[in-house]
Amino acid sequence: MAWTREQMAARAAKELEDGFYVNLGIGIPTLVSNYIPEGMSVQLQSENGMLGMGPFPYEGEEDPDLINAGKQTITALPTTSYFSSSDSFGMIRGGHINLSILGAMQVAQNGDLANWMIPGKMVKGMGGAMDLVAGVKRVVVVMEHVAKNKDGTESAKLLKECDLPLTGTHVVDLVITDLGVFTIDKKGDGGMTLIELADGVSEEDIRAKTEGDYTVALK
Amino acid sequence: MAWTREQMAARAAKELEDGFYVNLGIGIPTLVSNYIPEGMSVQLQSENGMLGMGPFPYEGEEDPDLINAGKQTITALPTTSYFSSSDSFGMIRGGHINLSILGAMQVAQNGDLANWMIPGKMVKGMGGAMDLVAGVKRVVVVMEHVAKNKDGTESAKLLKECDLPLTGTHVVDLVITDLGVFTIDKKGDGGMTLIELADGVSEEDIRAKTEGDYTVALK
Amino acid sequence: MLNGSAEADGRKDGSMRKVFKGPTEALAGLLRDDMMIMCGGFGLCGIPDELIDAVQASGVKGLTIVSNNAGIDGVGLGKLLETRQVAKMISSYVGENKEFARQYLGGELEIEFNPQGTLAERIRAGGAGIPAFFTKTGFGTKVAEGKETRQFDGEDYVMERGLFADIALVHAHTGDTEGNLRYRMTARNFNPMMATAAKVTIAQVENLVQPGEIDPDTIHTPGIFVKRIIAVNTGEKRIEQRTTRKRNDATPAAAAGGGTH
Amino acid sequence: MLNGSAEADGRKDGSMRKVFKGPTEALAGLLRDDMMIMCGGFGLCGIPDELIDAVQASGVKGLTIVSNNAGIDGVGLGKLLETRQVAKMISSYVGENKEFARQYLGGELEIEFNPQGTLAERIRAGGAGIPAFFTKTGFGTKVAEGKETRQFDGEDYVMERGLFADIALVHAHTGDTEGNLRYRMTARNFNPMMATAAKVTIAQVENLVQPGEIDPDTIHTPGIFVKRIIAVNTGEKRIEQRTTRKRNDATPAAAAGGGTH
Repeated sequence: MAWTREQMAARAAKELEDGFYVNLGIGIPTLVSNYIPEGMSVQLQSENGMLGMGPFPYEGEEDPDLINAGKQTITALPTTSYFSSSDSFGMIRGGHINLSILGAMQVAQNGDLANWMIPGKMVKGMGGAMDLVAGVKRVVVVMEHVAKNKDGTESAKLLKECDLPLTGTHVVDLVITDLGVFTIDKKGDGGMTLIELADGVSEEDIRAKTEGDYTVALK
Repeated sequence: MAWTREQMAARAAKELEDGFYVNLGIGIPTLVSNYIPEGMSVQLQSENGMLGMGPFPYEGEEDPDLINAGKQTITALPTTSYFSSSDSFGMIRGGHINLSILGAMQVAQNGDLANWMIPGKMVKGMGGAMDLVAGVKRVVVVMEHVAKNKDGTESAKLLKECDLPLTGTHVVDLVITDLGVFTIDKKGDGGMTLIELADGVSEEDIRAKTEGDYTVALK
Repeated sequence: MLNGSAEADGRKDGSMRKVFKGPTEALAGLLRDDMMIMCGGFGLCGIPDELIDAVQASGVKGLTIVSNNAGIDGVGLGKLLETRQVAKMISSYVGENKEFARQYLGGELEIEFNPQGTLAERIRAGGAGIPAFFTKTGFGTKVAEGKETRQFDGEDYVMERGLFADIALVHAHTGDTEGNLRYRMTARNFNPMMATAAKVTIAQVENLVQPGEIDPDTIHTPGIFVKRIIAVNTGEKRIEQRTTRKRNDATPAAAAGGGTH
Repeated sequence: MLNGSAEADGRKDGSMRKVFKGPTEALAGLLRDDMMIMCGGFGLCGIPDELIDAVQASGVKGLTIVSNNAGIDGVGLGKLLETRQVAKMISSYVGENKEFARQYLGGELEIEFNPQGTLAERIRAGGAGIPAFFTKTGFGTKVAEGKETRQFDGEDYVMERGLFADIALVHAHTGDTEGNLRYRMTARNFNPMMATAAKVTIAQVENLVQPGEIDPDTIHTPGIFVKRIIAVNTGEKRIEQRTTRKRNDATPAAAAGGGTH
């Protein structure tokens, strides 16, 4: 009955390839780093100015000068390099990062993405999200299939059109939810395609919880 | 009877101030570094990626990795820093260099400058000259007052309008020739003003060899 | 700019002409109401905290602050918010700051959100004499509203303007008396671009050394960009999110986390 | 791109996947006629000479070369000119090169002169996802002919486009097997931007080391930009203008000299 957060992260990790440079968003995407296959070289970029991000430090070894884009203390690796914010986003915008895995509030069937603000709520800012979705070659969204509202109802997140303010237009290549996996032909007119079902999930389960149009081509 | 090259360089050195960052062109401008007053801190920029240029190396100590923009072997100083060509021209175009002293083929009374090509002759390129005149806060030209032609005649170089292809428009602040010194109101409509005469040179000598209009306000 | 005797304004002599005694002296004569100040740092990492404290102490008001973040309550730029010295922030993410939220929701504080990469590039452009550039970032979003858009080779772009401030405050690990700076690890962030993009840049450094002590191939900010420099105490630096792992942890905890800050 | 077994194409195994045996192996599968190649260096300083030699040996023709200069007769890019493999140069200054002059005046070689700073910025922009930017440089000159011009805050600017090549050849002093690079003194020049502005960047390094051996705060080009790397012999490097002073020289000879190269 649907994937756990860990299973979603493990599925997202299948998008990694040897030699990839990858930027991971906060939340479930962060967990993906636990599923990098042994022997595969994947360098993580942190957009505040670092390539080759290591794990959290041992207690007592935190360094205030060494944080990731989530402002968490981290460590370096032998492969690490540091650079400025403008160099970091030059790297991102210039298409040098192979893959970005990030969360979303809404994704539309044309690849539009909303994940930075909800009108009427305090806006904290888009940070680096708009640059990442615009600049990174391949964008993978990992999110719950539906949003749970305070009144107990559910709202679809995979939509015909996003109604929240956009982070980017025609940017999402792949969506991994707790219920399944969709590809999106973000630059063409191929639309959205359901390609995998999570364990114990049926096509009908997904149909009931998806507002956007999609074709089915299960692998 | 007129200034020597060394005297022109010495006059140009009077434009230096303590703490200045300066770019010197090849030819007479290069000699200006010999006239930096004792105790004055002037850092020379070389647009191939260096601030704090030192003198030529002692024989046998040349380093192929350490050259100036004229491709000559040079040395470093304790104040030296190295950077890329894009950072170097960011520095130049961004207005961070206080003063550029360079040679010219022609200067017009509105501050236009021509010093990079002669139609019909092999063109070698403008190098960094266009960036320097466009970006540096204050541009001083040091040149012979007239050009000597192959047939023995002379051509004026201080003109109403340049007829050679321009390096920049409205860019020259001060012109030092072997005969005297002129200011130019490059952004306003104050035109060109003769402010100094070289040793043994009269106003009439200058009048005879200058095509451009100028007023006289000798100091 | 650097008038007055070295004694009078707290500077030292001769080759030390850029070196000031402390943050108050280093800002003397530069601050005025309604000016634009760039402020380095990402979160609390690499922020010019002592210089910010001196801005607070000066009492100047109506400031426009360019900074990726807005500090936290009582730390960094959070202090300038408490004293209501800030009229406008140009930032990419303001995080968890109660005083910020209160003033913003109450209409007392204006905020211009820029995508982080656009903000970084606008500052870099301002310092490099580039008045405007095109970027894919934000096309088709609120960020592009009111801005010129344009296609190049079939792709859509937004035109963004360079940013240039009255003063820039930066923090570096090491600096020499000529103003050459070197940053440490991710404390570099916005500091190098900001150092280039203001009429006067003031640097606070943890280690003030003599010219020649920093390998010239490793200088991040050439001295030309730094007009005034002070040495600061390297006391305990604040950490915003202390995340660690246990020594006996078999699988190291993930440490990624980007995308929205 | 990096298909094929490590043995077959001269690469080494595992963590050495970016490391190739020599310049010919490092360029294998990448060269084709009419491609655009960026080539680092200023004069003969910091040029990727062994990689250029391998391009010559490959015999590819019709190349567009982006390089600040064009080498000298028989050295650096001068070699590719001798064999007439170059159709077009994008440069700021071509200097004293007889073969270059002969082909250019004979209409065999096209040249596009860019101001040096515009060239550097176009390359930096291409690598950083900036399709176009505005600069003061060249306004009102031949360089601006046919280009869009525009006023910002009362000043006139020219719009210039980013440059992105098929491959970039760069030279560094030190590189690690991950592709992290560090340049030495003024041999840095155009190399760092070019490393970012091509589909595939190949680096030749004087010292090939293991990851972690270069201080990560001092890496000029992060490894992400470098797809292939080779170690080269550090034989005698060529000097274009050998200028010296005598040991008993009282007033050191001037060493400035910019403006037109």
